[in-house]
Amino acid sequence: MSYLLTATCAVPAAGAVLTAALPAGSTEARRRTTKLTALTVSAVTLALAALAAARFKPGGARYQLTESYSWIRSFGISFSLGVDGIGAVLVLLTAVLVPIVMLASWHDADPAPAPDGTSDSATFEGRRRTQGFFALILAVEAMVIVSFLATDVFLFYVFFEAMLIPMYFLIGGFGDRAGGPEAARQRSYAAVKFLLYNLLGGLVMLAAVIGLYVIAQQQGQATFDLQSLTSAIADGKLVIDPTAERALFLGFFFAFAVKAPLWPLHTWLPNAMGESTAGTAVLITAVVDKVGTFAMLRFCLGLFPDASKFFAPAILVLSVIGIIYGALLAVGQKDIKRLIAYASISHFGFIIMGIFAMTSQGQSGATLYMVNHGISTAAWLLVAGFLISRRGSRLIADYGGVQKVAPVLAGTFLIGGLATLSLPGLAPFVSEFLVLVGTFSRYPVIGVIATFGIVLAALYALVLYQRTMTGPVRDGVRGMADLKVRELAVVTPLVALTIFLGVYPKPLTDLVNPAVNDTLSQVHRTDPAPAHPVAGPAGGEQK
Amino acid sequence: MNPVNYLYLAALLFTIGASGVLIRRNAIVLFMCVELMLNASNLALVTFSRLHGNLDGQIIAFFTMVVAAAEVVVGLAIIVSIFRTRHSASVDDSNLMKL
Amino acid sequence: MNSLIPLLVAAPLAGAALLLLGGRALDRFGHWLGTFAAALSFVFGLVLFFSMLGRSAAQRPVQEHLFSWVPVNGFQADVSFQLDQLSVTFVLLITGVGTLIHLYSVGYMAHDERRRRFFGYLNLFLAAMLLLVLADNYLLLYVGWEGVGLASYLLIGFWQHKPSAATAAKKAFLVNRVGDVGLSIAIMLMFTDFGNVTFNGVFGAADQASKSQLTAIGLMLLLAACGKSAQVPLQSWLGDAMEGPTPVSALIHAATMVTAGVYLITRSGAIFNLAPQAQTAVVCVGAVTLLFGAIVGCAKDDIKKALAGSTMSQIGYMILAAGLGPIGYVFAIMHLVTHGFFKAGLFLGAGSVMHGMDDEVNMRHYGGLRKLMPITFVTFGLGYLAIIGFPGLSGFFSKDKIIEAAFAKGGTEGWILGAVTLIGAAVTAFYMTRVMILTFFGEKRWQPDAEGHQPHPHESPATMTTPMIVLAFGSVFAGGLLAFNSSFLKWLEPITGHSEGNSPLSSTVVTLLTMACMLAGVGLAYAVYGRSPVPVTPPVGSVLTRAARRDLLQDDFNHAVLVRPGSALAAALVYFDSKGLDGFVNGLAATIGGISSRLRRVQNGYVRSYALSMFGGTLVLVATTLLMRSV
Amino acid sequence: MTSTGEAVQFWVLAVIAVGGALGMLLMRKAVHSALCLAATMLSLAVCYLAEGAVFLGVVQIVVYTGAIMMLFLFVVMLVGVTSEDSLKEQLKGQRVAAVICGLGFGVLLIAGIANAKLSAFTGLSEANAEGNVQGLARLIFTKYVWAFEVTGALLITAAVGAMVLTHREHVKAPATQRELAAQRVRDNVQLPPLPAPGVYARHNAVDIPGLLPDGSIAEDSVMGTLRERGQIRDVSQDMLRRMAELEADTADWLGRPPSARPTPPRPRQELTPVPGHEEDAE
Repeated sequence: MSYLLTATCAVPAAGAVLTAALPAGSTEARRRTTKLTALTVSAVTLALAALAAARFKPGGARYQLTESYSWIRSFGISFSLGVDGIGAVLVLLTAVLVPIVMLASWHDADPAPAPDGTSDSATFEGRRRTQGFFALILAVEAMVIVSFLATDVFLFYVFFEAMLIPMYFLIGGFGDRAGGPEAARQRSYAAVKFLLYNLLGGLVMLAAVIGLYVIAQQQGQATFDLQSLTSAIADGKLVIDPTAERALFLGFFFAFAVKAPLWPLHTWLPNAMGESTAGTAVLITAVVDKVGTFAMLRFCLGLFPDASKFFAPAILVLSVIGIIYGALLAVGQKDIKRLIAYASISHFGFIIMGIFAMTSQGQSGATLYMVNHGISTAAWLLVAGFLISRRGSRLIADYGGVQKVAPVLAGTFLIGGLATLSLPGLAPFVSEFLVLVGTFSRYPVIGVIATFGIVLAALYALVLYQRTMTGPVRDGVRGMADLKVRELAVVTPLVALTIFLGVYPKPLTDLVNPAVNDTLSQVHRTDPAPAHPVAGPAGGEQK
Repeated sequence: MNPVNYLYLAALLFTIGASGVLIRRNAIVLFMCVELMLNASNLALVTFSRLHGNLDGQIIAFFTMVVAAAEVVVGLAIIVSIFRTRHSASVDDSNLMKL
Repeated sequence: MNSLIPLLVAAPLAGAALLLLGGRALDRFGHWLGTFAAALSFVFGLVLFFSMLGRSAAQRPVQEHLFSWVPVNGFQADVSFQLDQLSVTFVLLITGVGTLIHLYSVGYMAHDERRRRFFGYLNLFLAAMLLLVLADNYLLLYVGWEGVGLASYLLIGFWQHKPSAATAAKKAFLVNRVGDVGLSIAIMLMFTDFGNVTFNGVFGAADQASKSQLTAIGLMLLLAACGKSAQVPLQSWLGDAMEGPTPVSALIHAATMVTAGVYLITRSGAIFNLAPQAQTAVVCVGAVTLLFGAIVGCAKDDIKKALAGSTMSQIGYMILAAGLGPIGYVFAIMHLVTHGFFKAGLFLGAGSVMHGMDDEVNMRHYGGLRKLMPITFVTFGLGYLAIIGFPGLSGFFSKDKIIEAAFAKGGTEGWILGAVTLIGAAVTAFYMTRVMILTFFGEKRWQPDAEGHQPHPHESPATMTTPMIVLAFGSVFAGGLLAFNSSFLKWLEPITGHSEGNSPLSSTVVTLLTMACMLAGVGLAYAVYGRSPVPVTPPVGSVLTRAARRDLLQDDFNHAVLVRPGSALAAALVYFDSKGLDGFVNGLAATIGGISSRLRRVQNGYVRSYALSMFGGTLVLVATTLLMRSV
Repeated sequence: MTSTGEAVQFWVLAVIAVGGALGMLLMRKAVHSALCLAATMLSLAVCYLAEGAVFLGVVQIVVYTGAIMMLFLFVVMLVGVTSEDSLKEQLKGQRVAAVICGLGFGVLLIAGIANAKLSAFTGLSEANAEGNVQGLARLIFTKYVWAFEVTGALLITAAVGAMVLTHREHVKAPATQRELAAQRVRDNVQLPPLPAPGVYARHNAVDIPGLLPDGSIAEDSVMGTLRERGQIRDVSQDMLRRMAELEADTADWLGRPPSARPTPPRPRQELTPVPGHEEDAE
């Protein structure tokens, strides 16, 4: 048994404690120490995650590098970690994004002058801001990684819920403080909304978790271990009554659908993303929300195969509504960050659609989508954050002609937008197309409707670009600085990854495909066969 | 005599202690009532130990005493510090829990 | 030798990457770097072309597999190229015309501070376009397809400080996106029907599929082609796309990108041949657009927009020919090639005129330029003769063949199509003559610009005139060369197939009819514009003229049917989201809050009161336990 | 069944214990409550001894009665000056509800015990075979060693906690004597030191206030605690009266006319010569 996975989640957790314990940031030098410590910890985490992904053998067992430590023995709860292909890519995504987010948020948590001109560096809260912010980010990273690695349902539940706490403080405690009391009120509203929505989902899931355990216990399978449960279900040792299975499925799914978020449970996302800092917004949409879609794939489908199939059409309809609805609302937004949030809702619709289409293309595509959406939205959002921090306004109408004064910023913003509208050659295209193909091959009508989402995506992405970046230079924009070195260091890896994964996604698909096939076999689904298959080896083998 | 009588005694003392907690307002007396409740339960534990013929009950009673000692130390310290700031030992004066 | 194929794409791609990422250090020589990349690609194309000439027809198509791109169980798409007679034709056209236009842009964009980026975009376009024609599967083709869309977006909006340019760029991309939906769905249909998206795979299995499936695929491909090639009903973007710099209009919106739809339909011939209904749809679209574009072209006073209408119309010809099936594929491509030469030449000429006239685009403000800009006049004139189908020039051979093919379709259909193409030829002659007369003949109608400077027309520098001269040569000789001994027919036939059809008219009759129509058009135009002075302000005109000036109300239609309801829907949904969904949740929260604020009074803050309730609770619990035990 | 001796002992102790408990509940003064509780605890200790829990019985006496109750008394001493409960109940219905709940709870508990099927009485003779203390030790250091260690930690924490809680944070450096003096001048409250207590050589006890020049008492001269308790012994008038009596006696004895006698003390409000001066004069 190796300790690699434990190390991968323990390092950021320990780093969070360490960062929080560092001396208060009353001076620039101390704050710098804090930030560098946090950055180093996240870099070490990235290295560990990369090592784990490298050690993972795509052809081998579904879960590898497994570790298990007894935790609450009387209920069969253990601290079990294991990584499969889907988990591996998502852990990598998290580990890649966190240092980037930190770098992007470098000055977001500095003690800033209050609206009345006084600096808050004198107060205790002001002095510990920097430590708090970076420690919270590391805490989120640790919890998300555990969620991606947990092979114990209860363990997963605990961390799925626990990550709300640091997120709550990140959203509510760190925003644009220049906005005055009204902004603070909005921020606290957003944080509470985020917490309440997700707590509600989590509580419903807790009931389902307990229900699952009770049913399993009655049939002599008193365990929370995912692999034991799924194999028992597959072998017929654990037979859940259809009604109960559906109820349990809904319990799990509700929590994940709130987190993901799926229409109509999405309304917390625009508030949370709009009011928080750009870095936090990236954490929300690119990392934390992915736990929801990931869990649908791993838990909903693995534990409740029949119920998943039963509810799949309904969920597909909701997700396709989400795609169109999110895109239309994005078109109608006046606020840059809210626009991106609604775009994300549309994208989450695609991901969920891919998962519940139950084809290997759809699910591989959905998994890739999680990664690609994370990277590309992070790029878009962070550049938007840089833009907003320069002008101090989130309203689209306050911008115009930025391209003229800050061409690099505009260029990266455009690339982010193009990635969001799934331009072929950039990463999101591969995943979006796979999702569409996968859905279309089983549910043609839904696939076609969803395809029209790409027109709307072009509309909101390009309208945003046009209104902010092109046209005559507006007054507030004149003299705006282009991207600085630190900001370039944030954007460059994201853009490079977006392009690389668009051209050569094979490393990811190789990791993901076996896990997806395993998931599909759990739900007893096979891809629909083509009506008139081409004889001979498929595609591209011709000499 | 049946040793169960000790249990009745314990029950009686416990009830008196509990009522005391509800009725008295002086924090110190209130605290004494809590001690009485603890003592009552100790008596019950010792009696159980005797009924069952093993010493585990006494052990638990022993631990209860230790914990009670710790509790008294901290509790009295709290009372003293509250008295210092509020110049009163009445629990009714500290209703800051109200929103 | 085959390893050169990826280099075809790689050369301009590397050029684009260097130019866009290189920074200001490249400002001084970046334009030459871009031109070099294009030329390099052209040289590679030539090498590959000659090596292909050396092989027998059966061995000419080659494939070059680079790497597996999207491997997911049943769905396999690779980065893999296919070079056959069809694609090499395109490669030569794209890189050849592309190189010339790069050269032209060196002069045209000389005073633009962002010239380096312009060349980066041009190179990016070349790479994407080459990828489009070299892909051996539909998904990779899709990459090129959207890649050219992106390049077109960037180049139309190159002068981003002008809101009109930014809007036009966005519009072009959006309308193309609608077409892309078609291509996406077509690929999905292919995958569900055949489990494969490679050309070889799909075409090989096409004959097993049902007609309805193939028709669906064909219609979706047609939708894609309509978007990219500006065919009705997705034509509205092309006129606005003229906001871009003129070399862009010449390269992308005349010679190459807009013809991608023709390529797509020709390439997918195996599907269309088995889906006659889809073919009918293609022909209808082509025929309608042919007339539509021509009418719009007659009414525009903006020289570039007039040429854009003409492009639309000429591509209508090609689409129509492609829709005719094996009768027309070869001629569609042939017209595409010749059109590439003369239309690019015409646009470059227009650019040269604008260059000399201080970026004036209104033809009513030109006049009498033939003496002042002799090279431009001659090259433009040769292009003009080519497009109207003057005997012996390029357009004559290719357009004549299409008209013949239209008649050869046979039956009523054939007569209708033949008539439409003939009318089209007449209208083409009319509006091109109009452009010619308004620009180069007649008296000077020059207008001072906003600051009151009178324009001083002058001939353009050599970097601009050289490409124009080369293209003029192409306009003159390309058609003859291709038609000579049916060499082009023989060249392409192994790929596209060919059948003669059964024309009710002999080819001589068709040629004579075409000549007559052309002369009628020229004559009418001369009668209207050549014999009397042209008013500087346009007359009100008939209803049709006014409609044509507004692009036959296409924008008004789109605005009324799509844009306005769409934005109303978005606004309504925003309201619904905040007041409906969120309002519901917030209302729930407010209700709970109200209840709790009442319940809160129980919490009086007295610790003894809390203790009492705890004690009461314990009481209840003990009582319940005892009762349960006794039961 | 137990021996009769134990039964007798039980009934005696039970009465004492319940009586003590009720006393604690009903006494108004905290000191009295504490003493009642001590009585209850002592009787419980004897019960433990009778039940064979020798060690616990001793611990009960030493720890509870000896340490904890003393701690209570200390605290009562510290804060208990005003620790008398007023009889007025502020919470509406609290007392009635508490009594009802208490009665109900007691009845329920007793009923519960009465209904319980208690296992046969085993007795501790076997468990205590090697001695009660040894038996307990064996358990504590084997089976319960972890809990034992944890309680150790708990006690330490509690001790530290108590120190922290009662420790007063010095927010700023304590003022020096000079600063205090300066502050006093600024405040202009009491410039010189407070007057010393005590009058005359006979009355220098702390509870006797010094007298002001006008003969009234200087309350400042008595310490605050005594003042608060009202334990000030005002002897000024007393002394004057006795002085006057003495003068009168002397006059009688000398046969002086009444007119030559000194005047008896007037009410305090009026200005009177300072008695000391008179004495000095003599």
